[in-house]
Amino acid sequence: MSAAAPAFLEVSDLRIGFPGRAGDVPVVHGVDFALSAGETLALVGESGSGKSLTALSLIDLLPGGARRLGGRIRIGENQLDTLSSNAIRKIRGGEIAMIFQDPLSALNPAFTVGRQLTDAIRSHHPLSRGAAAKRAEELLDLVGIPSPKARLHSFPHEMSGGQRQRVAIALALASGPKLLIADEPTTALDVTVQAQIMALLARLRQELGLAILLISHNLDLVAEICHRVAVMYAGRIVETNTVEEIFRRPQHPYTRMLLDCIPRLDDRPGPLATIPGEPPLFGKLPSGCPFRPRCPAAHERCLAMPPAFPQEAGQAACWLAA
Amino acid sequence: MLGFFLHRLGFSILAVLMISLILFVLTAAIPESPARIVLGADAPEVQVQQFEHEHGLDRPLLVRYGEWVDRLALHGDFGTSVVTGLGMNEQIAETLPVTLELVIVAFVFAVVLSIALGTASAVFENSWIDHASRIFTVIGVSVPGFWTALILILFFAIRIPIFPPGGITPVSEGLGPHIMSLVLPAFCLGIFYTAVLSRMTRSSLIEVLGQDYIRTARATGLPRSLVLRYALKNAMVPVVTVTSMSFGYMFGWALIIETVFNIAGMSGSLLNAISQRDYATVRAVVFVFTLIFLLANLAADLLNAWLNPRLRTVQA
Amino acid sequence: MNRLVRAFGGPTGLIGGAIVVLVIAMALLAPAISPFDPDAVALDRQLTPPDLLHWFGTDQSGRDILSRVIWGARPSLEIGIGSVLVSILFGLPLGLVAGFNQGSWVEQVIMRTLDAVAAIPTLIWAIAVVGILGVGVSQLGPLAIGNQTKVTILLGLLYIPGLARIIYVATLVEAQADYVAARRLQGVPGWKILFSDVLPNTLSPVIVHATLQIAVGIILEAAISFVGLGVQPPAASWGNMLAASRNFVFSGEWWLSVFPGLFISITVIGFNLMGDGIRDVLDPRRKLTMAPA
Amino acid sequence: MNAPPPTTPILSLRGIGKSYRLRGGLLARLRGRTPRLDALRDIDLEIRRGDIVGIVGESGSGKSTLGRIVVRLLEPTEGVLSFEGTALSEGTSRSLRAYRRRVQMIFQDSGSSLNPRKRIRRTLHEALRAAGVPRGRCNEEIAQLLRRTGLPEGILDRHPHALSGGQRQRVNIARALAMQPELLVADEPVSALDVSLQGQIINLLIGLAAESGLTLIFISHDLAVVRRICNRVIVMQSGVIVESGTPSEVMENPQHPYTRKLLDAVPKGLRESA
Repeated sequence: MSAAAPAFLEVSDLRIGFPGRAGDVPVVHGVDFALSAGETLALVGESGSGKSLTALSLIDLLPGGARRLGGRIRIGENQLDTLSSNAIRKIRGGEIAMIFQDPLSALNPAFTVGRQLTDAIRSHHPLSRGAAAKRAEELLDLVGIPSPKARLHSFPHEMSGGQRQRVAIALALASGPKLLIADEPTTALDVTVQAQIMALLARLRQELGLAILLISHNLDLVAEICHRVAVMYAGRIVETNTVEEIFRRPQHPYTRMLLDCIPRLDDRPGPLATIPGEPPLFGKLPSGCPFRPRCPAAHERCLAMPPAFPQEAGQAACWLAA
Repeated sequence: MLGFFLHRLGFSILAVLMISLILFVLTAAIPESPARIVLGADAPEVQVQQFEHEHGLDRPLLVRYGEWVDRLALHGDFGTSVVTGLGMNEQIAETLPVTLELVIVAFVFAVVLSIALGTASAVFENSWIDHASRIFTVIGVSVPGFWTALILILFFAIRIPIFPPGGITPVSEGLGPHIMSLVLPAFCLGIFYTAVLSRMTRSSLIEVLGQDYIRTARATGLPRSLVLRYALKNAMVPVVTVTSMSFGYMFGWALIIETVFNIAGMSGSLLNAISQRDYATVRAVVFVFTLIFLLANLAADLLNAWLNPRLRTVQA
Repeated sequence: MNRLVRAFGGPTGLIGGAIVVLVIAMALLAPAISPFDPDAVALDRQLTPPDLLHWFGTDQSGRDILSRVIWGARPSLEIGIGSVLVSILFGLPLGLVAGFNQGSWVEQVIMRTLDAVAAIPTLIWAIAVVGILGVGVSQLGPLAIGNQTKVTILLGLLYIPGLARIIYVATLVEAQADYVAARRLQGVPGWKILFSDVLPNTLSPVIVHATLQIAVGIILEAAISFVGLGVQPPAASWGNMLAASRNFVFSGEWWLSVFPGLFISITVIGFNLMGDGIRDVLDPRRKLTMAPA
Repeated sequence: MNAPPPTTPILSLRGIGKSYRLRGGLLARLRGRTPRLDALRDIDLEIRRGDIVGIVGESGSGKSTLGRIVVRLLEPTEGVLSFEGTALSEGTSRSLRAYRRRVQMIFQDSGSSLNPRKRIRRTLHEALRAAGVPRGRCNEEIAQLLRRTGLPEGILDRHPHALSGGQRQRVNIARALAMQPELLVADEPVSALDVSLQGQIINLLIGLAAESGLTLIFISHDLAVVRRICNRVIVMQSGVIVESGTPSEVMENPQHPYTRKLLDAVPKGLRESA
C-alpha cells in the first residue's frame, strides 16, 4: 500500500553521531526509510540501536551533543536539512508531532492540562482563548478521556499513567499533524493500559489518516498496529518488510532470533531462547558485520566485510540472506 | 491549598515560639542583672533587690517570658527598656522604616537583575554573556559588601562626589537627593544577593531546560518565548526559597551597611543597645528581624505552592 | 598537570585551590614572612602611604599593614574553617541519623527542630549573641572561652541546620537504594551499613558545602569584627582592620581599607572557586550531557 | 492449595497484610481522619521447597511489597510468616538477621542495586564475609561465584557503572548466592534489560535453582515468562491474590476476570501458535 501513494516522509542516508575526542563518533550509520499518510512503520531494536536518535532527529530535537552528520530528511514538501530553526519549529507540531516514553515527565507539572493544550493549539492556529479551549476539550474527547471539560483544569500529577499518555497524545495532535512519532509510548505503562494506548493509536491513524512512526523494542507489540517493520541493529536498518513477512519469513538472523526471544503465552515450559553476547557498546563496532559476534551462523565473509544495506523489502543486511 | 497554608502557618508559629524562648533566655538569663547595669556595679545589694522587685525581674524566667509573649501577641507591645527608660515600640517605629526601605530597594534590585542575568546565562549557556555573568557572580559572592561600600565611598563620594558619603537624605528634601543617597548603600547590600540568586537561577533553569516536558514543549512547536515561560515557572521553585531567605538575611547585612554609611536604621538601635547592655532592646530588635525572616519564608512557601501544584497536595 | 586540572574540576577550580593553598601557607608562615611585628607601634611613621619599606603603607599607629594583613589571615581562616568543623561535628550525625531513620519519631524530632533553628537569621543572631555574652573572656565552668572561640562555635552552631539538611537528603536517597537493602539481607547491622555504605556516598555534597561555607564564614567573621564584636584589637584581623580604616576613608587614606578587603575578597574567591570545582568533580549528575537515548 | 503438602512448606504466609498510615495534613489530623493505604490484604500463601513461584500483577498490585515482606525488609502489619514451620514473630534483631541470610533478594537493575563506589570484588567480598566465609577462602569463593554466574574475571576491579546491565544483574545474583540462601526472591530482575538479554538472566536463575535446590519467587509483570519457567503462578491485583494455580491452569483456564483481562492485553504478535 505504501508503494502507490507518494511518501510523506522520506529519510535517506541519515547519519547521527556524538562528538568525541577524535572527531565525531557515529552511532547511526546511514538509515533509509519512507512513510506514507495512513501508514504505520515500526522501528524496532534494542537499546543502543539508534532508533530513538533517528526519531528525535526528525523533529530536530537530538539530545545534548548529538548531531546529524549527514543524510536527507524530506517531510511533505519540505527538505528539513535546508530549513532555518524557525521554519523547523513550524513543522514541529505542525506537520509532525511526537510522544515519549514517560508520560509523567513529558508533561509540564506546573501548568494545567488545559493550559498546555491551548498554548499548543494557539502556537499553530490563530484562535481565541475560548475557541482554543473548546478545541482542547474536543482533543481530550478524541483521545478518550472521560469528562474532558473538567479535566482541562487538572494537573498532570492528578491523573493516572494511561490518562497522562492520552493527554500527551492530545497535545501532539493539537496542531493537526500529519505524522506522529511515538517513541516507546507504552514501555512505562502497565500491560492493560498498553493495550488501550495501542488501540487508541490505531484508531487515530484510521480516523485522522495519520502516518505513524512507532519506535519499540517489542516485535509482538508493533505487530498489532503496524504495516511495515524496520529492524535496527547497531545503528543500521538490517531488514525492512511488511509485518506479515517479517513474522513469516524473517531474513536477517537477528530478526529471527529477536522473534524467538520474546516469550509467548502459548509456549511450553522450559528455558527461554536467547541471543548470546550483548549488543555492541556505543561507538565500538566489531569489524565486518556488526551482528557477527552474536550470530550463530557467522563465517569468514562476515568477519571481512559488512554486508550491504537492504535496498528493498525482503532483503536483509546479511551475507546469508537470500 | 488551605490545608497546606495552615500547615505552614502552624509550623511558623511553633518556630516563633521556640526561637523567642531561646531569645528570651539568652537576653534575660545569661547577662548580668539590668539592675547592676542601671545602678552601677558597686550598688548595694538591697538597692539591686529593690530595683529588681520594682521591675518584676525577680520572678521566675518562664513567668516573665509568658508575660512578654502575652503583651507582644495581644498588644503588639515590646514594653519599655529598663535601662534607657525608652519605649521600644517608638524606637522600632522610628528606625525600622529606614532599614525596611533600604532592604526593599536592594532586594528588588537584586531580584530583577539576578533573574534577568541568570536566565540569559542559562539560555545562552557557554556564550560570552554566560561567561561574563559567571565571573561577575563569583566576584559578587566573594567580595564583602561593606568593603565595596568603603571603596565606593572613597571613589564616588569623596574623590568624585557624585553621591553623598553617608546618611539617607529625607524625602522632604526632594525625591532626587533621597534616591541618590540610597544608590550606594542599596547597591552594596544588593550585589551579593544578585550574585547568589543569579547563580541559583542559572543552574535551576539549565536543569529544567533539560527536562522531558521542555522537550515536549519544543516538540509541540511552542515559540521560544513560551518554552522559556514553561521552563521558568518550574525553575523558580528552588529560587523562590533562596530568595525569601535572602530577604531575611539582607536585614543582617543591612546592619553592617548602615554602619558604613552612618544610616540611622535598626543597626543603630541594636549596636547602641549592645554597648549600653540594654538587652531588652536587643531582644526586641532581634525578634523583629526573626519575625520578618519567618514571614518571608512563609510567603515563599505560598508562592512555591502556586508554582508547583504538587506541593499543594503533598503535605509535610 | 592535566590530572591536577581535572581533580579540581577545571582550570578555575585549580586557581581556587592554588589561592587557598597560598593563603593557608601565608597564615602558617606568618612569623617567617611578615616583614614587621604586626603590633609594633611606630609613632613616627603614622599613616604613610605604600612605599618600598611598607609595601601596603602603615596605619594610624604606624603599624605595617602588610604584616597585619599576613597575621590577620590567621583569625579569619581559623574562624572560617573552625566554624565549619563545629557544624560538621554536630550536623553530620544529626543528618545521618534522621535520614537513616526515615518515618520514625527520631527523624521528626531532629528535622523539625532543625527547621525551626534554620529560621534564625545568622548574622543578626551572631551579632546579638556575642553582644550579650560580651567580647571578653567568658567563663564556662572550668573553661575560659575567648571571643574568637565564641564566634567560631556560634557560627558553627548556626550552620548546623543547613549542613544537616544536606546530609539528611543525601542519606535519605542512599538509604532507600537497593544496595543498602542487600546489605541488610546479609545480616549486617544498621550502624555498620550507615558507616560503611551510606556515609561515604553522602560525603560529596558535604565537602562541597563545607568549602563554600568556609567562604561565607570568612565574610561573616569580617562583618562581626567590623562592628567591633569579633577579633578584638590590637590583634589584627581583616575585619577589624577594615573597621579601623572606616574613619580614614573620608580623609582619603585608601590603603588602610583597600588591602585587608582585597585579601578577604581573594581568599573568599579562592574557596568559592575551589568549592565549585569540587562540585563539578564530585557531582556526577552534571556530567550526564552525553547519554544516547 | 488442594491436598496438604507431604512436607512442611519452606515458607507460609497467613493473613499477611501491610497498611501505611498516610500522613494527612493538620486539618485531617484535627478531624481525626488519618487516611490509610492498604498495600496488601489477607495474603495466604504456602511455598514448597524447590518451587518456582511466579507472582504477576501490574503496578500497585502489591507484588513488590509482598516480595519485601517475604525477605523481611518490610514488616507486615498483620498476619504471620512462618519459615520451615516456625513462625517468625517480631523477633530480636539477631534472629531477624539470621533469617535474612537464608533468604536473599535479586533487585531490578535500577542503578542502585550495587553500591556505585565499591568495586565488584569488594561487593562480593563483603557478602562472603557476611556469610561467614573466612578471609583466606574469599578469593577462591569469588572465583567460583563468577564461574556459576558466567562472569569474566575482568569485571572484579571495575565499578558498577562500567558494567553492562546484563553483567550487573549477574553480579546481583552472585552477591545473593554468596549467602548460600535457601529461598531467593527475584523482583523484576530483567525488566530493565533488553529482550535479547532477558532470557540469559532468567535461564541462569532457573539453572541455579535447579542445581542447588533453591526455592525461587519470581516477581514479574510478564505473564509469558512466568508461564515458561514457573510451576506456580499467583496473580495479584490491588494488594490481594485474585488467582493462583499451575501456569497451565491459570493461563489456559483463567477464573478471575482480572486474569483474563491481563492475558488479553499481552501482545500476541503474528506468529502462528506452536
